[in-house]
Amino acid sequence: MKILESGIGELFQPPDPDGFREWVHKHKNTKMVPKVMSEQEAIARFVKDGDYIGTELYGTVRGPMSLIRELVRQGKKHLRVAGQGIHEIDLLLAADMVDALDITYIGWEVHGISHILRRAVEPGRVKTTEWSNAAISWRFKAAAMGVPFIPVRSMLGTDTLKYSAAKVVEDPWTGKPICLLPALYLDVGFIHVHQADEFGNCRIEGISGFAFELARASKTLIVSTEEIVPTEEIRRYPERTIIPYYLVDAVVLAKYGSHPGEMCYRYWRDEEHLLQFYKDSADPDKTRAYLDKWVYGCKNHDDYIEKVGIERLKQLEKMIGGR
Amino acid sequence: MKILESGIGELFQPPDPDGFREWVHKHKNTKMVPKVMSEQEAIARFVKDGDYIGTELYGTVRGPMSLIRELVRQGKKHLRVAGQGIHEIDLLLAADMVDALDITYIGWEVHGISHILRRAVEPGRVKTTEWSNAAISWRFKAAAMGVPFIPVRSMLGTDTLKYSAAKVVEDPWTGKPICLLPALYLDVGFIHVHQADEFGNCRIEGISGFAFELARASKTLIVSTEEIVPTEEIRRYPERTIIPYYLVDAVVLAKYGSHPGEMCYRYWRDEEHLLQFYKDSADPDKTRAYLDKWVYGCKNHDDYIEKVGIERLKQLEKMIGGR
Amino acid sequence: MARYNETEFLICLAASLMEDGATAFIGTGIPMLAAALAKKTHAPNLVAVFEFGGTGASLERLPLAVGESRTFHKAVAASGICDIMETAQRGFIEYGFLGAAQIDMYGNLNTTVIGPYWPPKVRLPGSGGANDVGSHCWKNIIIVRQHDTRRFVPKIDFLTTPGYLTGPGAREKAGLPPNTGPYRVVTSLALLDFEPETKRMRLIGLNPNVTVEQVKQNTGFELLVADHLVTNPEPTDEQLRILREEVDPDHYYI
Amino acid sequence: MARYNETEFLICLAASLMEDGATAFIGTGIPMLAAALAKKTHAPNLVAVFEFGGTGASLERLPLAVGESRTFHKAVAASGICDIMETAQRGFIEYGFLGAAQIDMYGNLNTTVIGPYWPPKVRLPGSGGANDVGSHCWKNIIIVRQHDTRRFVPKIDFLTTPGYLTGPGAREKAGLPPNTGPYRVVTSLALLDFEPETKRMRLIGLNPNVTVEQVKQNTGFELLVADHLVTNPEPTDEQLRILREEVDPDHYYI
Repeated sequence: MKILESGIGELFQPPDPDGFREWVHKHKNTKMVPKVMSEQEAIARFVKDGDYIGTELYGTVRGPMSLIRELVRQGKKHLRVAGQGIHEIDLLLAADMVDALDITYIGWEVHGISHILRRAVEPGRVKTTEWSNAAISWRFKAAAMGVPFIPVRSMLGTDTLKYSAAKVVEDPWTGKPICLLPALYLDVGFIHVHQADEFGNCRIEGISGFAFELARASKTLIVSTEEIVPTEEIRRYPERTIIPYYLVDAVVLAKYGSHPGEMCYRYWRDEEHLLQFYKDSADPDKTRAYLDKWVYGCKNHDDYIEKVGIERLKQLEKMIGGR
Repeated sequence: MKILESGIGELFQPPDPDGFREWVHKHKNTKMVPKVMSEQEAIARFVKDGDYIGTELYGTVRGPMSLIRELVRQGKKHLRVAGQGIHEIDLLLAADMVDALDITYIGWEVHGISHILRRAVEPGRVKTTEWSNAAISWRFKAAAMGVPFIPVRSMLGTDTLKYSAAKVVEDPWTGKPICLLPALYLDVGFIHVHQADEFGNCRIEGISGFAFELARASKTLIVSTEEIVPTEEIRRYPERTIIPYYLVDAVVLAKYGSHPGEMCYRYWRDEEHLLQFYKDSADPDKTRAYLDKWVYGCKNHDDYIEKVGIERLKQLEKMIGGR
Repeated sequence: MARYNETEFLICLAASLMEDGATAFIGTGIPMLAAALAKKTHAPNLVAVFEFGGTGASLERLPLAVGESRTFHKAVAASGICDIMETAQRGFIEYGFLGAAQIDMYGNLNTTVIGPYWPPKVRLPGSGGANDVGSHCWKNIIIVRQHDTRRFVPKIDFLTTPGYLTGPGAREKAGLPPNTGPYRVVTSLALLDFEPETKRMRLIGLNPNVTVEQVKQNTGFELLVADHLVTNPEPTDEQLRILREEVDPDHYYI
Repeated sequence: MARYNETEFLICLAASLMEDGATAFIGTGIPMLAAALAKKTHAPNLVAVFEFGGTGASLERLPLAVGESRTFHKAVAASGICDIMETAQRGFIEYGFLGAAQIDMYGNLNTTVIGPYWPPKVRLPGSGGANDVGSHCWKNIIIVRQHDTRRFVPKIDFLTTPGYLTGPGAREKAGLPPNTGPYRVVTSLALLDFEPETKRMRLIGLNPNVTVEQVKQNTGFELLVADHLVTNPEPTDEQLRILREEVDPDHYYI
């Protein structure tokens, strides 16, 4: 099984299935114990400087924004980040908390490219390694399976592969070249869900993005939720549990936790807020002012929500599509 | 990436992702067209002698038993089968329709081993290659991903691997041995579901077994369903669709289609019927008599259901657990 | 004043390439508008697939992002990115839609950096799903709004998404699925395809009031020209009405 | 007449090995009864995991099969076999329960064939989930109802499920997860473990009225014997009542 090519990108988080198993055995609690806590406590207890972190889904769609804002407030440093996102990654980069990015896409979709990403990477301040969007999710999937790598047919023949840490090998069955992606295990994962019980059994409505994979790829998993439901409800429809309690270390109640992003069937994206941020983000001082007002200037998520204003949030609820 | 060991088992269905893609492109219809048909039509149109087939879940639990009985009635020959099951595989073996088995488990759980399997394999009539239960599902998962193989940590160090067609290689990242399983693509897959619309969008309640993977690993997929629901209902809760229509070639309405097995939240297993079959299966003549009465002796599934008797089925409905 | 602007023209041209009943991998921007327009006109059964899990959404309302709720509103399925990408990898997605900052004669695309890789002169968003779409979909349609020599270059700074790579057979040699690759390029000036033998970009249609010379002057590499050139159809009043009144009434994009 | 039969004894002994709040991979038969009994007695928070997707079922009613509805009745999650097996592969499942037709001194198990592989003298069901459980769970508990020299053999005909393979370090050398392997063997005669240095099977407890000689005579390989042997506890009246009246009132198994 010949290795035909090896990407020259730096592997920021080498795969270690045995290390993950030992960590799980030592730190994860398989007992159903209540895990509801404040975002302050969750971030303070579970995130360390230098950690490799990942978030799901992305900045304008079911993102764990209240957790990200708290992460910025607590000013964790030298983070390594799975760079798939928009607003959430911009905040971390703007606050100079990131040393390295496994990047697939950081941008504002139709609105344009990320000014903050440019200011972070073009001076050589933040290191990058390239991946496709599927590749990042498949790397989580490999970790979720508990194996060191996963074969895929993306990235072949491109600079995306050359500047990644993937390898191309000859498939022993077909003899054709195939790309192997190293599993991506997170020190801490962050996911915002529609419903969770106090033990961390979670449900997501609509598309699940890569929540299933990221939850299982995380050594520590912090979940924020729109609402906390009784465990009896979870047990009534066990097939709807996408994240079982034993994966979860903290459950943070955060209604409107995805704001300024949307939460399907609950509230629509705050397009005004997002566009204002994107406009301001072109200017370092205005970016700083945004952080001062919306992040550092808020004690916690409740404070942030008060600043956004309940009338505005009620409007956004009216604007979201139903079933 | 050294190959450390290669199983000596025969690979009955070599992986061919490109061949699968070409087949999909040529034969699958991405238009939403009605696919409701009788089990006779579905089996006659889509199953050929020599095909490699697989069924989900297994003989006493949400098995596509009405489709299997029709398959036996039509007497397809020289089948190669993913051998994970009980009653369904016993029927195919008893009717001498199988040449080769990728076997993980064929038996009657607490009741004992399969007499019919013994009569098929011990004289050397049916060839076998060994796999673990996870391995068979992971082989479907690899096919569902569209890749030729998948790395796992099962089967290592055992005769189960030696008599399989798996390979052990050195992981290029950790340097440790890891098992590679060849993807298992089915010519025809059979799944019984709780609800489907006329186009083949399917829902399953409770555990999903390996339905997600098998559906995506099948060149042709025949689905039987307890009930047909309007597409509006499917579109109202799109996250509940486990099998999208484009994977499906035939939708067969088969209420009580899993009998004598159970269908969760619908009806309980017919333990009397199952035990009688298991007892009879020890004797070739009695096995034949069972086939004559319950398979060949029934024109179709409706006829079978009539023979079972609606009173009995209503009892089984009362015996199943609720939510 | 013109009956339509350039964006509207591109949307209508892209929409015309969408086949009724086909599966199409839809990205943000023009592809979304084109898909919504196509569904409301000639292709009501178009199956829009979005990378984060939406399959077969109604597209009654225009999505603003590839993961947002309108990408799976009244969809037949709402799964996740792995399922969608694996569906493409298995060969179920006919059309892909891609954009680019740079494109070469083989339809290779750059959306990663301008200049050296690191540190770059300009850091672009990166591949996102583009590399996956370009690797797995059967026919990829590339939309480049400004057709000029800054975008149509002899050598792209970074090969983010595979076109025909170095030419005939190169995709297969790299391990990419056979018989896939770039299919059309839609630009502000023209419609282009890839000549079957050489896999090189070829001019096949001119937008209204555009000359061959103009296209050549704005293309940084030697462009093949088809024997018979068509003039790309102008949007009909009905297309424009539906686009403006039903697809994007808030003029979010147009 | 005896206060309990052999099956009841084995169920109660196996139940006593189940830890409150731990995850346990449960197979058909005695493990199911033991798990149900443990949940109704000393381990109400035992998390029963079943291979086809059930996690944390109430086990109010005894499952008859590893995939049937009672394995996920009032469960916290009902997923599929890949998710469960990958959860074990990631190291989340503490205990596994296994049976065997043959077992050797290193706890390697055979459930595939008696005689040569093909054609075999006796074709057994095959691995099923056993190989996976034996590969991935941290501590595996093996239940062998009849303790005799036909089952406890020097060399098993087929190594279906890994014990300690050829001895210390062999699992790791084969690529299996470190610090996993057989933990206890529960039989009609005794309770056994595996001596830490040599990984060889060792007698640590005798069932009531059983002698060391009896166990040795019924074991086809040289058996280590712990310095201090305990006598395995008899089922209490309360255990037997719950087992007979609540766990298996229909006497399906007992």
